[in-house]
Amino acid sequence: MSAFPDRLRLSDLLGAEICGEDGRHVGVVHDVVAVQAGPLTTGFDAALELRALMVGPRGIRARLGMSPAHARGPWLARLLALPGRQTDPIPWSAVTAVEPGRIVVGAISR
Amino acid sequence: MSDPSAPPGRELLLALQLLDRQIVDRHGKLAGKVDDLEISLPSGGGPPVVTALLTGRGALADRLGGRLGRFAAALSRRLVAGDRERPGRVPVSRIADIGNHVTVALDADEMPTYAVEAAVRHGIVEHIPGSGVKGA
Amino acid sequence: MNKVLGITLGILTAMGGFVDIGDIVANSETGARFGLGLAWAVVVGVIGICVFAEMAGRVAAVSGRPVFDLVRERLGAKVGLVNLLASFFITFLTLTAEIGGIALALELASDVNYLLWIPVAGLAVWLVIWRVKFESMEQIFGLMGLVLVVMAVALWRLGPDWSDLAHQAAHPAVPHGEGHATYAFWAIALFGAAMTPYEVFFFSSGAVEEGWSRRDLMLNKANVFIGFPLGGVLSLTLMGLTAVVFQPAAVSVGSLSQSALPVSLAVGKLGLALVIIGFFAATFGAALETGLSCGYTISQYFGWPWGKRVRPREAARFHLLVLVALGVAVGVGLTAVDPIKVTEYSIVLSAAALPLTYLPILLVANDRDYMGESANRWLSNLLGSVFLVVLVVVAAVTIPLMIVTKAGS
Amino acid sequence: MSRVVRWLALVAAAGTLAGCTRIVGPVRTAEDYELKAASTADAVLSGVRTAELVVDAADRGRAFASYVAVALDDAEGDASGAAATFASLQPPGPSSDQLRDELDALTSEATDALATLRITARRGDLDQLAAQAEPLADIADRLAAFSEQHG
Repeated sequence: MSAFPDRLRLSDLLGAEICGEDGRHVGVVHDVVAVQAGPLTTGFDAALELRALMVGPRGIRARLGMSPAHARGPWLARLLALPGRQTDPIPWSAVTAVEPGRIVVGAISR
Repeated sequence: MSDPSAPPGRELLLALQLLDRQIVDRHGKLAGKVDDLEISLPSGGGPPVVTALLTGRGALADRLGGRLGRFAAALSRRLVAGDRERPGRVPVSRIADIGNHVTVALDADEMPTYAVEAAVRHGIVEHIPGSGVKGA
Repeated sequence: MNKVLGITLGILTAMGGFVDIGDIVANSETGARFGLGLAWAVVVGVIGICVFAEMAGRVAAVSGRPVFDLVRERLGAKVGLVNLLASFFITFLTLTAEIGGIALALELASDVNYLLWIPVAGLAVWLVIWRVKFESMEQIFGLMGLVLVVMAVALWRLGPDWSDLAHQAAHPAVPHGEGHATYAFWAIALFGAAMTPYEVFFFSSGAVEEGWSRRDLMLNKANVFIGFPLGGVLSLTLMGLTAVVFQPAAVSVGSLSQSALPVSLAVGKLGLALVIIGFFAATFGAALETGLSCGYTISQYFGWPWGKRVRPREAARFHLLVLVALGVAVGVGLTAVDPIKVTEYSIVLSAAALPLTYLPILLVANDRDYMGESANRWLSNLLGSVFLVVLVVVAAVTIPLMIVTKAGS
Repeated sequence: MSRVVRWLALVAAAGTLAGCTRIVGPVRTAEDYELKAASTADAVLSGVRTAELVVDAADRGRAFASYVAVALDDAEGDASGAAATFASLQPPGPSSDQLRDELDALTSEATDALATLRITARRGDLDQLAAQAEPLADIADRLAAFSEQHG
């Protein structure tokens, strides 16, 4: 995990473009899955580990920074909530580099 | 949020279930919003982890970006005393529970966003008679 | 005991929220101009606000989170902020109109120019928000507004041709000499007056203020399905009064004094006094709601402590917001801008901005994580979707219609 | 992103601005002018009819003095406001001048009568209103006829 800034913000990941090592556009980060690796109150910081990236099309939704496409409700409301088609999450282990606005992912076993 | 005291390994969607959520202090008092999350690489290797909630002090402004963001950033710089470089940080270890809102094991006045609230309270509101009394 | 008092939240929301200066102006003007030809717009508005407020109240009761807290979460910070700015501007415009309404009502009772009453009204509203408890605020103005029932007595005493009125309402038609665009504009004005966003900001924040929980869901329904229809009936009564008295005489309504005239003619001095008190209570109640909503919207977006259940010093920025909003509203009022005109713009712009806050509530009300088994069932979703379409269409046509008809003139 | 936000803000601002400034188109043709005259007559008629109703209420002891004074003041305000707006319009051609004079005479007759009523009401002499309001009926009929003829 060489090319990873020592500190960044969730907003740097959200909406960032995901592309393969060959530069192929895969999609845009809609959300980040984390797992509570230990009870929150034990005091050590390793509680919330990043596990995967929720990927979706570039779409209006990502550009507007709207929360991900988990719109639930009548089909009309979901339509107007501009949800993007959700592809399978990409495991964090596949990420090889994180640059400003871009995330490079290695071979994904698809 | 079916079961807040779920065993470790509980999955969380950071943008949907943590970002922009209301922060509540240990006494139930409202204490700002999760404006962003700080993610760092643990020194011992392994996947990156969320190390802190970012709240107040222009954290939201940075995230908005564009003209709206710059406007908000300028506004918050004028309002907030103290160092502006570091946004307000609440280490993850201080989080007590993540549910409809995020409960932190802190008092509201220990929170970074408290500076402006205190400024308005001492500067203006407390000078108005009856500010310490709940409605009759 | 709190449950019975809870009922008054609905009554105040209806009284203050529903029968406010926007409804008094819109229903008086349309009654004189179109008879009961636009009654349907009020009915649609009432059903709409019932659907919207019931969902918002349920979401607030179950999740403890009022509207603007959720708008940011569901639409994201950016779209949420644009939504906040638009909703705050419209709520502030409505506050200015309500304070003008209070001043006009006091002018009717005193023959002292309304401009002199505007600062007095602003100060009185602030004092009540600052000192009076949430529940007692509801009861005082909620029940005081009930005197508007005198309008129904007036309509009955005028002995109109009820079948003709029913016919007008049942067969809406654009009277000759009126353009279709103007007819549509006033339909939106009535709809906007019936379904103003601040009512829902207030209602959902009120539910949190009163500490509602799942146990209060029935109370939520009672509040909504008693309060808002009550306001709707009173609005239609006012429309009937001006239709019966003014339309035949080709009188167009442009001032609050005209709105009170039919009651004076039909019931006399006592009736006149009661309707003026009713106008005062309704506009004062609405000024409280819009004043508080100015604080609620921004505080809930940024997560600041808000509301009246904490001591004022523990919600400093919230109370500062309310104070500044009231101060600027008084300032705008003192520029002698016609409060009736401000009202017309506020109700029409409200109609245009409704989808902004309606959509997130509809989404959250369906979110099982949040609502558990209190999530929307098929009926709420059916009505919810119908009104989503109505709101989007209204939002699309409002601004163009406003330009074409020069705001309905 | 800021493009979308800028667009949203632009639309909101334009709408509000357009809505707030009552775009009063210039009156060009005689026909427009005549229509404007008719609608002015309607507005003044509305003020006169309102005053008649208020005086009726006062005369039958159904309204108290402060309300009667304000209501008559409002009615006068509506009528004189409409008349003043029309008077400020430039008649497109000499053919419209005769129309303008006719309406001008009618509206000033109406606003004078309404002013008298408002002054009396402000003095609290409600019992004199009925007598002073007698000419209103005839003025109203002539205004209605004018509006019908030119509307």
